[in-house]
Amino acid sequence: MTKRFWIVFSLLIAVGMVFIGPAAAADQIIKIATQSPLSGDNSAVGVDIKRGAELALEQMSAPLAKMGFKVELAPFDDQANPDAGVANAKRIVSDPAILAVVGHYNSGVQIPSSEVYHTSGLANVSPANTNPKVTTRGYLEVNRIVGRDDVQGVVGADFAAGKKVKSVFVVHDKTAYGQGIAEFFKKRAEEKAMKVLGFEGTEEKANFDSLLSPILAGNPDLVYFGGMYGQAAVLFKQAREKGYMGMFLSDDGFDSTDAVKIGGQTLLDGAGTFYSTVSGPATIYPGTAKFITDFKAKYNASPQPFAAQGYDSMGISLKAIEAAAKAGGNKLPTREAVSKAIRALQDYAGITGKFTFNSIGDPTVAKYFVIQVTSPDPAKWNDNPVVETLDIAPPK
Amino acid sequence: MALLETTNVVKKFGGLIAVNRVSFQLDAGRIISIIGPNGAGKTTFFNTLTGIYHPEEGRIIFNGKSLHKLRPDQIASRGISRTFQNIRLFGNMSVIENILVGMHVHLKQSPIDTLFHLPFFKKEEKESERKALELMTYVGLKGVGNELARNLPYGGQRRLEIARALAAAPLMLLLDEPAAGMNPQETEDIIRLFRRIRDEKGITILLIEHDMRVVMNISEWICVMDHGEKIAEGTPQEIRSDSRVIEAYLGRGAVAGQHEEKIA
Amino acid sequence: MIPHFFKDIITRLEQGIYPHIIILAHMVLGTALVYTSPRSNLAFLVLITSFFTLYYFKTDRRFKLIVGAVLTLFIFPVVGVRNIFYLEVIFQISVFAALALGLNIVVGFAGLLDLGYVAFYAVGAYLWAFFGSQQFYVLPFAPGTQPSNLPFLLPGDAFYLFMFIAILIAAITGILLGTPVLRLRGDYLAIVTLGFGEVIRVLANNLDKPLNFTNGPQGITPIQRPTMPLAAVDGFNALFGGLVGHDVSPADMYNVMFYLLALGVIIVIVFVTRRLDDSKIGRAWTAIREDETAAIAMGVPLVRMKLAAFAVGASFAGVMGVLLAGSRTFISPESFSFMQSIGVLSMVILGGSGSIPGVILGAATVTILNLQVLQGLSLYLSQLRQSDAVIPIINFAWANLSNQLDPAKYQRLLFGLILILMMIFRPEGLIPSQRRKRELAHDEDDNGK
Amino acid sequence: MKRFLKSINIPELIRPLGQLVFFSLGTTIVLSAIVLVFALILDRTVVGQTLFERLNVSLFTYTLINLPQVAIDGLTIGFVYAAIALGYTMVYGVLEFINFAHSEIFAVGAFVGVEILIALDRFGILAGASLVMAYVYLILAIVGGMLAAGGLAVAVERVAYRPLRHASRLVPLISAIGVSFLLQDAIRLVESLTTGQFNRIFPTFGNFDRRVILGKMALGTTNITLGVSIKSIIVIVSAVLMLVALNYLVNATKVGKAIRAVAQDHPTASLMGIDVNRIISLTFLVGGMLGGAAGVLYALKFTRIDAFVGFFPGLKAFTAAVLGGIGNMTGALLGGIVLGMLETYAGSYMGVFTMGAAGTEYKDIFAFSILILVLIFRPQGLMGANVAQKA
Repeated sequence: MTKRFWIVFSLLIAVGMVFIGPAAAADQIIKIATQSPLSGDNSAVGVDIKRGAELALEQMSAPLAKMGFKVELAPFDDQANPDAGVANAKRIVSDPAILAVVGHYNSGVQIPSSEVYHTSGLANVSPANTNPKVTTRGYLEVNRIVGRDDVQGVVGADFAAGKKVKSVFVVHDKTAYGQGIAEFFKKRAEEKAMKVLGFEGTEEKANFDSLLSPILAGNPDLVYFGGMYGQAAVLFKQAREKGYMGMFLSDDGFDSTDAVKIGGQTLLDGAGTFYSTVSGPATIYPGTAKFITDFKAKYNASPQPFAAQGYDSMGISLKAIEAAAKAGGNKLPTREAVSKAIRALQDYAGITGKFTFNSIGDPTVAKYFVIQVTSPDPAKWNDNPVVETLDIAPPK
Repeated sequence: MALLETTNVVKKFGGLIAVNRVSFQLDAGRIISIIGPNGAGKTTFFNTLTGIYHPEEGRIIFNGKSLHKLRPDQIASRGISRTFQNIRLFGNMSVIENILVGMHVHLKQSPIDTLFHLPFFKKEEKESERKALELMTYVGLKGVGNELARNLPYGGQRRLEIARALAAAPLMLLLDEPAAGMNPQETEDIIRLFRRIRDEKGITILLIEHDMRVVMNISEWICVMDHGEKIAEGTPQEIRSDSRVIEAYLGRGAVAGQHEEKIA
Repeated sequence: MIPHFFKDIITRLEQGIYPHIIILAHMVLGTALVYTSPRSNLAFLVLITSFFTLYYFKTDRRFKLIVGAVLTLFIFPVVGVRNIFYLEVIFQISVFAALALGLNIVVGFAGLLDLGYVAFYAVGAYLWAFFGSQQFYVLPFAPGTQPSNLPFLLPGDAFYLFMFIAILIAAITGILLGTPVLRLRGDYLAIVTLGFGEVIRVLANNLDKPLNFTNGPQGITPIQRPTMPLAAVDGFNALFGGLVGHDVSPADMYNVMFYLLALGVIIVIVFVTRRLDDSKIGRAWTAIREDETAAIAMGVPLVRMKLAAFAVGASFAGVMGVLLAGSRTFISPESFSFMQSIGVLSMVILGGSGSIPGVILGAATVTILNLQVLQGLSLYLSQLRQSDAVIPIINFAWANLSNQLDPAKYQRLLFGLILILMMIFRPEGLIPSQRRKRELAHDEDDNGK
Repeated sequence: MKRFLKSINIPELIRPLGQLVFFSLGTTIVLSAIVLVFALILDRTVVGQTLFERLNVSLFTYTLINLPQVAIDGLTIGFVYAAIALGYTMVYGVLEFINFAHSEIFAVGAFVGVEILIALDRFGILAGASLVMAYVYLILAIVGGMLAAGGLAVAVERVAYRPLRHASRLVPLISAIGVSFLLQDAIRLVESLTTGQFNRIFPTFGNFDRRVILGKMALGTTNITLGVSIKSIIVIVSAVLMLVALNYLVNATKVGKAIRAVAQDHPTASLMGIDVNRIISLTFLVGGMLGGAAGVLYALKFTRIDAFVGFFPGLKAFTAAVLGGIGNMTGALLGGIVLGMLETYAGSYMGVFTMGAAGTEYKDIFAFSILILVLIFRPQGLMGANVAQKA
């Protein structure tokens, strides 16, 4: 029975193959891959990174089309999981038509995946990865258009110092991202002579009671959370409910409308809630008015954070491919040429800023923002005011 | 000297006393039966002898050594083998493998021998296979070595269980209702087998049995239990006429003769 | 009658020289298809299913060995370097096959449901991750704050040594974890091992303070690979360069090397498993699985035998952990979640617990489903979403399909379905285990057959 | 009326209440004493000094002043565990089978309850609801969650467990693990297709978030308030009601008698004219309903739920059931309270006592260690299981 099943199965596949025949290899196709979490916890942001890239591809591939190339998007779902990211990466590099990857939301996924891009010489422009290690490995292929955790943590601590914060309790979510940022925050806070009353990591998503008791006992001026909104907002809400009235500060993982859906009014009480981010609301950037209209027209929704960065990352990739193709006499450029072309771009005018990359792929100047939560209405999340904007060069 | 000697063995389950101060002696080379109505504690007593349960009180001395706190496998390696009331073969293993498992305690092959199939391993496997086939012939199972145990007919399974128990080369064999569910012809055969085991291999046999024909036919000594206690002991003739036994076993007003055929 | 007609053909095909021809034809067809359309999942499926024809058709042993060797040692590497993704699929199949074979000893042979098996995989992975990286010098630093340019603790070639050390360490971990819990009843044991698995993962996540052993959630990177002799790359290029079509870089060659290492480990595992199965130890395990009470009454030392199963199973996972750390050069606690354990379990259950070919088939099927079928579907759906296609009749535009409907993300559904359906309809698995038939020569003679 | 009252067995109603008070008090006292002893010992050491430098208060005072709040928090989460644990214990008591999928049944209850409230919220009903109506809606959500979870539990039993009832012990367990995984993704699939979202958030309405202040205490330079939020009170009260009702059902009604009979011995029960399959379905229904209610309460207390929300609480509740003695209802209660308390005490004080080397992140390990220790040293649990292993 089983044996016959296998025979029939194999035969069927073989016959099917003969009918389908080898797929015609279309030359002159250029694909640009995106990798971001399209499903799961972080999918709201991940999907909009893809959408931003998609929109850019539609709007800016005309020059390449003129040269006779068909440009396509190849979206991949890294599931916010390193294993999935690496498996996708191998798939991506195995497709010679793919010349660049826009991608990754989670640094924990980007770092192992980009090892694969690196070994295959495939260019990667990251719209959102803030972990220092993304670029400090010094790979030619890996670039990002946002700031770094080691700066963002510092921005947070400096902001707190400016608010005359004397004592702080630091919590993180035990992920590469959250813990990384929290460590830098803590280091800077200590330098700024703040009293760090505690430094705790937790995977807990619901019951923060036991974490809160030392916080309440220490009654710090500020509670800092390094990690994502899903935990941060629940923690902040529970802290308020238990009578903590100090200030909350978090990072760009907090930047989601769900944060205020969870926290509601409690985020506005007491000394308020702030978060630092490398990606301001789309409205804050000079060139984004058109982007927002186009985005709303196409997807019938407001862009989530990092959508504009997705747009710019794609724009940079397209521009570099175009440059490389021109340099090679309108022929399909090699991956290496594309990687080099990205580094060679000077003052690329994106919607979120002008980008020039330094020798390790960091933008020469990155913007950092501190935003205050001012409305309990999720619909008004993007109207939260920016209370501080900083242009900082990456650390040496 | 007695091969097995228990002194005041007590086994409780919560408030229930399943075996109550049972003292009992068994000389080597005899065939002895334990009888008693359902729930009298016979199987529990067996289980305390084989280490499945540890008695709360009392001593069990086997072959001159205490079995106190020993695990079942340690007791098995001391020379007590058993069969089960409901046949417990390794159903998905072949007949011969069932018997080979019975030899486990006597096999000396080390993992190194096993991994590299060193000469010792090959010799031992060959030897134990030969012994297993001998045992199969001995209990009357021939030519079914590669059958799965669960595919054997009922009688064959009973025989295989006995062969498996014999494979450990025990000093004493505990048989828990070995004739249950057999027809008269099979019962006859199996009684003959027990006698042979005792006579030819010199193995002491202790059995629990409900079938009075078997008990009276084979036993040289009978021990009667009721409500966890030993109420009588003696030769088959003595037991047959013991009034306490008749009362416990057959209930008041019963006439022994009517029930002799099959008492359950 | 048509069925009769088919039956005739099939019987004929199973005899004489036909099996050889079918096997070779399948293999050549698969290779040709993959070669001409190197990006087709289906073509790859044809190639990889040639293993099943190889397994199912009766031919002599030598023929099978040679064809198997040609497939694994020649065709797969060549096809793999032409399309690195295939190599990844084959590598993952090998890794999971090895893990499944290890778990198979515990679940399939000894009948102990271990839901935390991935813990031993983690032990192996972190073992090499610690000694084969800069982590030793990072001990006093909080994660992410260490200075750059730290030296590596051990040279990359210590990797091979650690494959053996991992066997030992993982086995010891297995014994340490097993000793207190193996007395427990089966269902309790399952839950406790689940707990152990989580404990190991949480420890990996938290042992970044007071001393930074694991670098916590950031994971350890870079981890060293053993040095690749240049001769290997040159040799490969000289031999297969023409077939591959382009020169192979050392990076690609690493993939081939890790695949071959995994293959080697699998061969050792199969060898060890089969030898153990046909011995006192294997019989004791099966006896325990069949009936614990009877086994112990027959003198099988229950706890010691269960510990042995645990240790052997664990050691296989340990080796694969080292291999994973070496090939990925990055290790973080996320890779060792409960879901991984269940994934490996579902491979064992699907293939047939206790059956070596079954378990390998299970690993291959689940991995292919995961990596190719589910992801292929996801890609296909996302293409549909980008297109203007509309489902006729109900007039549903694919573009409106929720982004969340992404088959690649529904591995749990897959594992869950496999476990439930197999338990209800075919608990013995696709290829049920079979006890070895002994050649009982003189038994048959006695019987006069 | 009088006859109705007479038919209620008052002692059976009250007995669990007494046990509750006894267990809660006992656990609090024992754990508090242990923590205080630790604090006294460590106060003289570097641990006490470090704390003094940071907060200007001695370790002992710190511990003492935090204690009441910790006890209240521990009790709250303890009752949540107890309510989930009852589902495990009921099924185990009757079938000797660990219903691994109970955690997902709990999650389904939570999702259905929250979806009902979100739907009400979308129509603007919640925002303007009076206090009384807010409670009515909450009860509606709980009932909805109970019905969905109960129905699901029965369906799961029918499809995935009943065909395997006579197989070996591990077979239905593996099937149950499969169901658990399947349901996690099924919830996700349904949620993502219908709402496009992965998290669901319990809408803010009523006065559930308010906190009743019980007292204020000075701790060094700051003031610590002792209080309990209204939703915690709701959780505790509902859990207690569920326990009392279940206890009554099992110990003082005819159906309960049938359940107990089936638990004792299936064949005999069926000989006595009890429809065993129906009783088993009923057991799953009741267990599932309890799980569903616990799910909605969990969402109320902790606001945010996702498809994997059941896993950890489920595992903890199972631990609680084992800790108390699985199969034993009072045991589940005790186990839940003890586990919740232990976990909260450990989480709250371990960080301080170890100077941050091992803080709340080891909370889960703590729970698992308890599970492992109990299973090894006292597999029958604290109260002793009422089911002996069938040899």
